Amino acid sequence: NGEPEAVSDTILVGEYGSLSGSEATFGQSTHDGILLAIDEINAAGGLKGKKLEVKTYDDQGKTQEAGTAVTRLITEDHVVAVLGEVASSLSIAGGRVSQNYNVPMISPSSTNAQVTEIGDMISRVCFIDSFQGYVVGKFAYDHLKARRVAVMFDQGQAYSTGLKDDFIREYTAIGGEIAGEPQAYTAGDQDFSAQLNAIAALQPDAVFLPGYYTDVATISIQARRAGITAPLLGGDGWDSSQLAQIAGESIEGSYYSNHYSHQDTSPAVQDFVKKYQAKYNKTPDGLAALGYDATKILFDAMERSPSLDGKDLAAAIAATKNFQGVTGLISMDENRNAIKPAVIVKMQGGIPTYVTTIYPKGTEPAPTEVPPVTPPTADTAAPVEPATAPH
Amino acid sequence: MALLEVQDLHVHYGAVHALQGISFTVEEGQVATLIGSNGAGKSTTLRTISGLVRPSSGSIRFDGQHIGAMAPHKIVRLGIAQSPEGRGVFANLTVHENLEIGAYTRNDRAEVARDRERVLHLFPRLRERLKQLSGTLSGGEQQMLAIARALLARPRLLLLDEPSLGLAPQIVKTIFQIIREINESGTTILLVEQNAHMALRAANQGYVLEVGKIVLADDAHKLSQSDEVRKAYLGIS
Amino acid sequence: MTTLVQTLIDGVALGSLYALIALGYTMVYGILRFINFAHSDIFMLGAWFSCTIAGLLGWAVGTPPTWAFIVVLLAAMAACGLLGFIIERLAYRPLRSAPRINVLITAIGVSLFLENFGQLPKIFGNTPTKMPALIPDIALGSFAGVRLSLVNLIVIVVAVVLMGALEWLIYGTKLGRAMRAVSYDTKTAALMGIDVDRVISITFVVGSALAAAAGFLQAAKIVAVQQPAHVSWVQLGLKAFVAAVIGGIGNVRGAMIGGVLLGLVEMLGGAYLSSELRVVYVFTMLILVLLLKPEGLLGKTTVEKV
Amino acid sequence: MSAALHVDNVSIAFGGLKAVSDFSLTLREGTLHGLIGPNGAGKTTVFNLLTGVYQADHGTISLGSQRMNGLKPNQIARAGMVRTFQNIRLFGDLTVLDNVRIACWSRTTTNTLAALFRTPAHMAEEAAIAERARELLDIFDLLPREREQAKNLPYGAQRRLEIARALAMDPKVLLLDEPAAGMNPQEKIALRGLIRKVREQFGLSVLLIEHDMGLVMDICERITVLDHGEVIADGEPSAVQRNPKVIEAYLGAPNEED
Amino acid sequence: MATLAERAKSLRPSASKMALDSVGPVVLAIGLTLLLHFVVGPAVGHSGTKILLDMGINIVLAVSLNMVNGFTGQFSIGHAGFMAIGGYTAGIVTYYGGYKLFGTTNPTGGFLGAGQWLFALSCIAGAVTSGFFGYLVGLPSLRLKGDYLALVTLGFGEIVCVLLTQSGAVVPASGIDAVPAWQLPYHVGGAVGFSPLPFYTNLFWVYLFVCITVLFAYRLKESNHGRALLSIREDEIAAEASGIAVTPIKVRAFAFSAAFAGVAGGLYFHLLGALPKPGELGFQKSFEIIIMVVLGGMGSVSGTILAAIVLTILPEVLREFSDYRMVVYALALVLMMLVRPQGLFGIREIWELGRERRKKARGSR
Ligand SMILES: Nc1ncnc2c1ncn2[C@@H]1O[C@H](COP(=O)(O)OP(=O)(O)OP(=O)(O)O)[C@@H](O)[C@H]1O
Ligand SMILES: Nc1ncnc2c1ncn2[C@@H]1O[C@H](COP(=O)(O)OP(=O)(O)OP(=O)(O)O)[C@@H](O)[C@H]1O
Ligand SMILES: [Mg+2]
Ligand SMILES: [Mg+2]
Repeated sequence: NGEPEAVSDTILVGEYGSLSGSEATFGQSTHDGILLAIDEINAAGGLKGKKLEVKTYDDQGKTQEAGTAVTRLITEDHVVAVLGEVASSLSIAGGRVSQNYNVPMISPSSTNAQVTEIGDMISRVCFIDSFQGYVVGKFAYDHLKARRVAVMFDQGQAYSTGLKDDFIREYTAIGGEIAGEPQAYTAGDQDFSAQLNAIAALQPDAVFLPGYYTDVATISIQARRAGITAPLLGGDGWDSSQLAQIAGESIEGSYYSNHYSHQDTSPAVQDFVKKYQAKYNKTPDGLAALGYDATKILFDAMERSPSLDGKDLAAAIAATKNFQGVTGLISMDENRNAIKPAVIVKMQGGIPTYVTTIYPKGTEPAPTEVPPVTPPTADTAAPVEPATAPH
Repeated sequence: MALLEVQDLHVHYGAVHALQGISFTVEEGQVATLIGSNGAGKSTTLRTISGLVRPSSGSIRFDGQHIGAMAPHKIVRLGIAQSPEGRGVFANLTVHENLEIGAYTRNDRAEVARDRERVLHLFPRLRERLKQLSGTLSGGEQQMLAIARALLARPRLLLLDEPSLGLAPQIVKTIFQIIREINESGTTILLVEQNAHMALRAANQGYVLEVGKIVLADDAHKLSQSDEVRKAYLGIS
Repeated sequence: MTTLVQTLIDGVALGSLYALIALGYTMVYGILRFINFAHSDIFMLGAWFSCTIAGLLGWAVGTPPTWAFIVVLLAAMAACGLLGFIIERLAYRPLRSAPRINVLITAIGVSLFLENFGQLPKIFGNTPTKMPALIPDIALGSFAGVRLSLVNLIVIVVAVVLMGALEWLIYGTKLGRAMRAVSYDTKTAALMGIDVDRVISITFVVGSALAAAAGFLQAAKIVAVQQPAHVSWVQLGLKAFVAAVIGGIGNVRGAMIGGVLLGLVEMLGGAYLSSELRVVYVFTMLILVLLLKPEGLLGKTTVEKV
Repeated sequence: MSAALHVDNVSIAFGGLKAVSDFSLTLREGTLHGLIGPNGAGKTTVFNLLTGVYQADHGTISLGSQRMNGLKPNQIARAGMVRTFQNIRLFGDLTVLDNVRIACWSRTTTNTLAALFRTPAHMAEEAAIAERARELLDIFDLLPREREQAKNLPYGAQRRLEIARALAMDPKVLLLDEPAAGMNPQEKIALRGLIRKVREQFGLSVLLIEHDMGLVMDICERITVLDHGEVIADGEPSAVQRNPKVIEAYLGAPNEED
Repeated sequence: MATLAERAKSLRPSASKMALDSVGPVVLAIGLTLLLHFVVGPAVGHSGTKILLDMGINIVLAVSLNMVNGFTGQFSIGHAGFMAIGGYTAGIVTYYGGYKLFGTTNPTGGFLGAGQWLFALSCIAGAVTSGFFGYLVGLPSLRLKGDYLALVTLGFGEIVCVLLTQSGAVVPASGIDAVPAWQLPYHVGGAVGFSPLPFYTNLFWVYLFVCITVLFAYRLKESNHGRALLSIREDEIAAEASGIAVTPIKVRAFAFSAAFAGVAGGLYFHLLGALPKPGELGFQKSFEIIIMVVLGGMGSVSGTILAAIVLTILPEVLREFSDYRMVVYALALVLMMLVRPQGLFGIREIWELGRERRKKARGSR
């Protein structure tokens, strides 16, 4: 079994992600964030004098590969914990392996509910889809006063379909109406006219695009060509400096929810952005920030944990409270999902500009108040099923 | 000097040693024939001359020039055309197009048109079928097409691999007649035949090939009189 | 009604693009009888080369001159043509006498290589890029709400022109006849004085150049050019191949008709039935056409004479 | 004598071309029957019609008392009419032995399940097939090469293998399409003997297409002549040979040397 | 000459030959399976075991595809589609069926316990379902030949993928009772994939099915039924003229091949415990399998096994290369094809090769 060995003077952490294949850009961002955090931790003396080291395997964005990579990390490299993946279906595959071997895994950015349902070894530092769906729905209804929203999602991505479902549920619960049938696309359609023509004909108040920025850039351009002038809405998958760079005018005035805004003036964020830019010479996106936070939370748990044994470490991670990360003040709920607010940003002059912060239901701070300590609460989102993981 | 000079030619197909050092010559303006039983290496010899098969050693000289290592299309341009065994007509092209491909290397359009008339005169059957896809021709018709096509290249040396295969007796006679005519109009011919009888009558020079070696070489008429040949290849005991 | 007309226009534009890509598949298949899987990557590279070349020439910012697009188009075609030549030379030619399935696997290898090599950080990287606006993004008049964008018009026109040129090349020239001869039997073609290797090289160069043209047009149209290893390239290539088969593989006009038909089916189905099943329409149409007319709409039945 | 094969008025056209029109023929039990005619006369097409490769536009084909019209090639082969091909069609990559063993398929009785479990009945049958195939190869002088790939055999041997493969199906009627093409005179003489021998040994009726008149006139008891898809003569070899229509269309003026 | 039936009577094999030929390999196979499970598995550790499992599943996939592509010469690009059908069927049986039987969706029982038998049954159910679809896909071969048939299989595979993405979310254990049983097969996870499936796959079952597949393929090939398939690959017209009912046999080959792909699907999905998103089971996965068949040598069972082994290990060895990994893999693939276009050992079985070489050496002397 993956017992940590105390003989060496480094502590090995595993990472698996898509460094090649269609989704390589996400894997790479996360990887950059993780490395930055590791550097910092080691510069500060590591864990009781021991350096942290990360072992990274590519999974090409494939489920089978993810399973193999995590198995190898745990059983051969004997890592104490695993970081990854971005795509929910891969986090599920890797998570099931981790759970099986009792090695804790933190997913930086998989937002699908099923990920942490796997079992007590699995946690995440991002919010989950149902919350994000709620955030965007509430924002559309309350702030934009949009009453009819059209939806267009990537049917091949668990992230996209999940967020679509959660958005529809939350938005209609508030009283909004979905215009027409949700339109689906697959990665194979670079030409989205069929879907966009249909949406244009509906004349919705806004269009929700729960996809990755890689697709959203071109969808927004084609949407404008198809005569859609309503604002576009999206989730954290939009977060990349490239979105504005490519889509330009077309994306102006659109909104998306995110884990953080790199414009946030808080020291935690500014410090991170500065270091990241120094190291990689580019602006960090949300995935980099989450990779960074996941690593920091793991380290924090290691320091608190009585041992690096899987059970102890997982318990320590689950007990994370009010951890000041780049992506906000993070606490784990009893299902090991991070509870934290989301920000809504607006594309203005090519820059995602902070608009508002939306808190989990029931945790909203008093108006005008800067968020105090966010108390963990059970009432986050959809009822979460008890874990049905094997032992 | 001989138009074609083959010296100590060896050819291998993988482990099969198909030609084991054959030497022969074809004089300009003559008809030479290679006869021999199945698998003796006759077709291999022709394929090697045309450049389709690489010799392992030995030399082939055409008009004094070494062609042993040349690409097939260059050899054709030097003036060697072949009507291959098994015909090799382009099944998805029409008879007409097949003939045009035959004249691929030539740019003298008027002359080509005249030559085409000539071969269609030789093979009236083909004229009836000009528009037909050649893959649907009968076996004999395909054979005619293959010969006609080779003629359109207006070669100096024409290689014929079993031109009488599968032809009706009357056509066989015609074919040999045509071979003589072509030869008289100045084309040198190297003829490979199972029908040794006809071949030796049409040829000036004959070579007998057996399992990769030339075992007899002589004036064609003399060969046809020799006992060995009469027994083995003419079926006369 | 407006939506219908709009969808038809978009369908034809999409279909023209499929047709352009389909031509390369059809040509290679016609001659070497294998599906050149690397073709979709040449298409992808056509798009990336276009972006890169336009960037190098300083047209990524500001308003480039009107003729810029011709320069970039031709440059991308030349670059991809050269690449097609090299690939054929190194990866396919050594397998000339091997069974064609091996060539198919090699093509998959080449395809994987191009994608993953292109994706390396030092090459094109793994994020999308932006195609400089060489063709202004304007709508050519909008009639009763129906728009025909300049890009789409250019796509259609370029496709038709290139197709006509290709048709002439294959059926009207000596080279074309040689191509068809090579497609039937390379050995005998060589005996006719045809330089088989050269003909095959030319086929690849022409096919790749056409794919590059398609890549350029696609980039101009979608602006956001996906990273080299993105699945959408392969998916698009596959659909284009399907178009070639529907029209009758090996047939230039068939590729055009197949492409347009496929574009229309995808767009109409996507707009009116369900957008979730776009791929299903494509392949259902393929299966139906094959079952009803196995050789494709314009394909000729080739009987094998026994 | 009864008829092994009875063909009545069959025709087929390709596009406008009438390849075979109103072709009739009776192949008597146990005879060697020649089918000759100029190139493109429609001889191979007749074989294709008989074996179900093409379906006749009209007319009937009966093997013994059984109607063959509308049957698939494999059903016709099973019914007892088998052929060889003008352009040899062997299973090139397979061994000589396998080529013959495959042809025994239609005569076997054990099913796939038996093959997977290797039941005694199946193994006995396999052994029987192998034994039978080897006997056939022996007759055709191919036994020493049983393990070679068929495509590597010399031409003449390939022709013999095709006949051996056909015989493995226990045919009643054997159709040979130019079996002597590409053979030298010596081999042709051997082939003559071989055809006669298998006819006796297997009780066959043979329909033979061949352009070598020496061979045809020597071994055929009866000859049908085809030209432009139509029968122009039918009868004893000597009569056919003298028939002016046949001479005109096919044989040409008598050969000086013969 | 005596008829076959008459001959067969006198050629009944002896009991010892039967034991050696018919029963022997089966005993050997079970022995090997147990050896792997109890000795080799623990010896190579977890990640070694994972690779052995992947290898076994790839062998089943490649050998089964070989029945269509290699033996019969039909070109199928839809193998992953059959794998998906089999896997989803098996998943439905173990997940929902497991709940109905045992009241839990977790693995039940130990080695050869109740859960494992359910799992074996689920693989067989997967085989039956995908075999049925294989039969359907084989039917167009009535009209289509060669590459056209290949395209139909490709289309089939892609359609399966898209339709599976349309399915509903998996019903968690606590909610299964509330959903009518007939609706459950619809809830297989959509784009997320079918998860969490119980982990049942182990060396014993994988290699048991490997042995079954290999014995099946090899015995088929060595019988008159298999030779009939080979003859279709060589020359359809001649095969038909040799009395072989070409179409039904082709359809049957498709069905067999699909059935084993279905088994592989079941094994594969219960190894991951999560089903890959359907998008991963498209033609690219099919090509991975085709590559194994071609590299192994079309029609060579032993060659295919070897190729499956090589191509499972290769990406594992390359895993360290991170972003250069696929570049190296692609180059390796091209090189392998250039160096060994005829497959690792040509189209014959490996042991036939030595015999041939010996003979050639003798012949050329
Ligand atoms: N491609 C090949 N691979 C392996 N062996 C070959 C190949 N082609 C020919 N051979 C062998 O080479 C030898 C000579 O063959 P070739 O075709 O030259 O004979 P041939 O004299 O033309 O006979 P035929 O009268 O049958 O046409 C034969 O033993 C033949 O089996
Ligand atoms: N499938 C087909 N399509 C079109 N024409 C055909 C087809 N099959 C045969 N033909 C034509 O029918 C005629 C008869 O052909 P067939 O092959 O029967 O001749 P044959 O008597 O066997 O001649 P040969 O002695 O040259 O083999 C030929 O003119 C041929 O072109
Ligand atoms: Mg020869
Ligand atoms: Mg014929």
